[in-house]
Amino acid sequence: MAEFFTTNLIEYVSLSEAWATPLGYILAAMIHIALLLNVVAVGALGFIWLERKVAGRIQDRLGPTRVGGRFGWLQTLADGLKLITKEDLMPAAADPFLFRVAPYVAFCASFAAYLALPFATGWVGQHLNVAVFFILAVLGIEVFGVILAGYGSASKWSLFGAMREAAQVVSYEVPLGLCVIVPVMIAGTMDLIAIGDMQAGMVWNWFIFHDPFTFITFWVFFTCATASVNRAPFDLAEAESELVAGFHTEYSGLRWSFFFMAEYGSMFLVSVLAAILFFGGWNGPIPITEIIGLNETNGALAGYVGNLLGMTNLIIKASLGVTVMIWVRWSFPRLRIDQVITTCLKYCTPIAAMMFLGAALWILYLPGGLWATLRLSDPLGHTREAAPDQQAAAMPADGERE
Amino acid sequence: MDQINWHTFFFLLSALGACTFALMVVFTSNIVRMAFFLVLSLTSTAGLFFLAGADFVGAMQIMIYVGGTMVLLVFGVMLTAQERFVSLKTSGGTWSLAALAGGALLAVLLQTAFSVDDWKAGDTAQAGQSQTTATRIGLGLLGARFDEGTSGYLLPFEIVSIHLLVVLIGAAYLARAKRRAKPSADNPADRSD
Amino acid sequence: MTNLLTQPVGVSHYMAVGAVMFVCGIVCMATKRNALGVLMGIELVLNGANINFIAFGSAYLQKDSAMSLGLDGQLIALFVIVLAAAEAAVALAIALNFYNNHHSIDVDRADELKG
Amino acid sequence: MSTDVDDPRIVEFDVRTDEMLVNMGPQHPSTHGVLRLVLRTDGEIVSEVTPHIGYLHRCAEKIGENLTPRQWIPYTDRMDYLAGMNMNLGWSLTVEKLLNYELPEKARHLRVIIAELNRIASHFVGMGAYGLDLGTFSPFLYAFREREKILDLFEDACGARLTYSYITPGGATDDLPAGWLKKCETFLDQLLAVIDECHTLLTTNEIFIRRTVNVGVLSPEMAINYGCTGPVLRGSGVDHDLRRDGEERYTEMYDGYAFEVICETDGHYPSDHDYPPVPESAVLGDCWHRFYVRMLEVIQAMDLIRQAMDRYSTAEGDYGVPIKLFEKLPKGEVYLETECPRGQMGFYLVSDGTSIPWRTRARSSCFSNLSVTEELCRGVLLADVPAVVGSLDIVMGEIDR
Repeated sequence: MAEFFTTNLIEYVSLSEAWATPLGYILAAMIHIALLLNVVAVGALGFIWLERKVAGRIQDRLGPTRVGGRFGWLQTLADGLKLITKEDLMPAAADPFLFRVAPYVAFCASFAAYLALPFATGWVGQHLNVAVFFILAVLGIEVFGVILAGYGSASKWSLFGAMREAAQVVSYEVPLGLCVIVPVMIAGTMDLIAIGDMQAGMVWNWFIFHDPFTFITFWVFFTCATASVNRAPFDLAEAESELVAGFHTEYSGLRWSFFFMAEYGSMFLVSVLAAILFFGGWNGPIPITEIIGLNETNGALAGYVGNLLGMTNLIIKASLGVTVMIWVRWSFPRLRIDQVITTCLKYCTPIAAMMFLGAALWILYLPGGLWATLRLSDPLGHTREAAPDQQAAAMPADGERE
Repeated sequence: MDQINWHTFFFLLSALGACTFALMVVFTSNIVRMAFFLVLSLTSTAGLFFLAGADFVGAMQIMIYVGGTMVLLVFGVMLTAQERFVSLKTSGGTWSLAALAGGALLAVLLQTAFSVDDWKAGDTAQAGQSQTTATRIGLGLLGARFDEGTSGYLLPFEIVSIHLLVVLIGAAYLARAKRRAKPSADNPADRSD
Repeated sequence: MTNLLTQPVGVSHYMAVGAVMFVCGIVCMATKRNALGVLMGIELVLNGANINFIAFGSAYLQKDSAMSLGLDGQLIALFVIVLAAAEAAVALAIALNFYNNHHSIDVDRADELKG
Repeated sequence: MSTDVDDPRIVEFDVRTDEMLVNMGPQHPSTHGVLRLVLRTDGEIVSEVTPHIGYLHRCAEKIGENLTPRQWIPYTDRMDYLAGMNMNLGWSLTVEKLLNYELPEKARHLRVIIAELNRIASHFVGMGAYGLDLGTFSPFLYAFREREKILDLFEDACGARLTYSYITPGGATDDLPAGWLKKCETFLDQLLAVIDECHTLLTTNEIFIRRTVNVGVLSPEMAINYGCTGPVLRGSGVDHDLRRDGEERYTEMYDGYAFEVICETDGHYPSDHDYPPVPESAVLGDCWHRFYVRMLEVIQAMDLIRQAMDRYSTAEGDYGVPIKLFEKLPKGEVYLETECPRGQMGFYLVSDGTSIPWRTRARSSCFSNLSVTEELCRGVLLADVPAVVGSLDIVMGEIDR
């Protein structure tokens, strides 16, 4: 999509005047940004609505029912409008600069990670070779917004929340990174598009079914991802029954809603990441688009439709992940800080390390994955293409000086 | 009018960010704000790395520096805060001396930077194409440099690994839990300054 | 500025940025009395150095790309980042220990070589 | 320049951090009303907790000295507002003791039904709110759904949903309406399934167990020394229940009823029902046991209600006629304690022979229960403070009166 907009738009705008080329670029960039921002903002709106609806059903209630028709579709929007109109309060003792800037830091970090997140083959804000790594890294910055909010608020509860967040997120980055390495290792690349494309074909091509180790890795990944985006039962940073509201105790109105958007943004982000890394990304369980020929080889439009279907597929998978997070949140009590750290250091990290080792050995000795090992042939005769990295590695002699 | 070189444009943006926030680190006395500006400066630097084609190092910079080291630093700031929003004042003499030395150093460095013609402009047209660096770096760290034909960095890599382990133990030892079994009044080490 | 915007950048420009960060770091180290402020200065200095490594390692910042450091630049930058992290951890541990014993993180008070 | 902790040589520390005084409450999500706890914390570790009370003081006792006993009944409702019926009952029995009033048998059983039903409602709130304290929201709404059903029953009986003033000295204000017992039966029939659900969500939930087991352990000695009563006392393994061990005038209400006091004796709880197992890591007197005792008491109360309904429907006499509004009280003083959902609620009455008491006092169970907070919360983590306070299940209305 990136190329589509950039090339067409720039050509169109700069048709007449040379000076208009920058304008074309800026317009194209703006459209990209708007698209991504929509994914984050509309996604957050949708998931907040979903959360309320699911929570309602879990608790024998209906959830929102009035705003925007029968199912309360527009409830979040109405809430957003309400939040905008609210007074923007700041404690007198707060550090004005840090207090004001913190929500934007949190939101920007969550948003920036979407830059490298592909939604279908080629549909990505910025194609990065180290996309997985970049996303994890940028997600780590979100913690900074929380810490600054906690420190800048001049409230003891906020400070508690910030310290908890710092300790928790920094700890959970380790097992999270280890878990991510497992599919990266199987794919041989950190390029998310390549990882997604490698899982094309039938459902057993998904990395989660690659071998027993990846299967376990996924659950560890999901646990750690839940912890690193601060969702219950790991939502210690806000822990409303202990810390009033944790790091955002002193926030109100729009600034508070930025934290909220950041939370839901990163929730969706890690779910998409899980879907791409373990659940085949934009490839369905059965490669229907492939069978009926909706791909680039049959023309741009077919490729476009195929990609659209793939994106829908990915979003459905990711939404399922988010729904599980919501489900967990409304079912379980919250862990204590020592238990959270124990879970990370005593369970998640060793398990992830073992899975990493196991998967590495598996790839070394049984490179075709579980199903190839069990001699289950692929009915579609789909063969995996080696990732660019592997090709590069396989041909050292061709390597050129960069 | 010439075409805007977008690589240059983004370079200037990142460079401006990196330099401005670095200056703000120097001129802020509030330690948490300093940390915040340092984060912005380091993130802009990561942008520069991306622009120079070192995407892996750029991501590494964000992950380790910003996500790890800086969080650690802010942690330290919070643990050692004597009163809220710590600021230790520096005397004017120190400032002027530092400015003098810094200015001189900057002049020398800038003069050096622009002294070689070959360095003044590159061929950034190819910068847009993404290149895979992670594999090469990984293999380089393991001692296989297929693109250079030279040996890699296996020994430094191992040394750094050991070094990190030592640091881990050392840091844990330095900030360890101190258990003192029985009070000994004559132990000067126990006395607080 | 038009000139600057339309020309490709080179190693020199990266070096200039690196120089500014390096000098900022030095000044920071010299003027801050807070131990953690000094630590931040060190981070800036290391980053300034890193920019140079990356710039010289980049394939397209010099006229003759054969002159670039190639991958070595990135590898060394990587080592610098890792060592900076390690250094920060140790320095922080020392600062905390110092704070424990002296109830201050003013480096001017750290004039005795015992805990 | 340096500020020392008391004796740094014997202090164990990672990093000597400054202590922080934190105000938890009076407006805090998990202090159950307007309790204010001043926490002295070192990082996440709480070194000292000082409860401050009195934010809900409404001079109830003093008002009681200006009203006749029947006029004061609505004020007792507002003490433990989650168990208003039990408060009514305690005061009524006290006044009846002074008057030496003989209660008709039917009224006796009616009171058991109502009091135990309110015990269930109160324990459900305690259970739900405890889940809330530990960060899970759903059990709270399940609990309130069931409580609503009980409140519907109460509304049928007396017209009010929170402040009932139903049980009065002399009996009750009215008899149970026709068909009420049937409704109550229906309610009880579906309750067991809900309790099982709550056991799944809380009692046997792994996270819940980890959050509550071995937290805030209250030894039997300490419980007795601090005057703890009710589930808090029984959670520590002290076999004491006023419904069995109380004064004659109170225990005769339960004469002939089959029930076992819910308390761990000889390492196990009564086995009259299929209760979830006690986790091995649980220590007698910890938060988990207090919660468990409450959950078991709900089932016990269900049994009692069933028995009482049988007796009520066959009993002789009427529901008891309330005493006159300005009934002259005989000279003298009485004190009577009853087993309320939260413990022993005692009422004290001194009469100078007029119809208005000369002195009225209430002995609050939550006040004694709350007093152990300081002891239990020493050295726990911050997250354990709500867990401990929640497990004591306090109601500020009763403490501050």
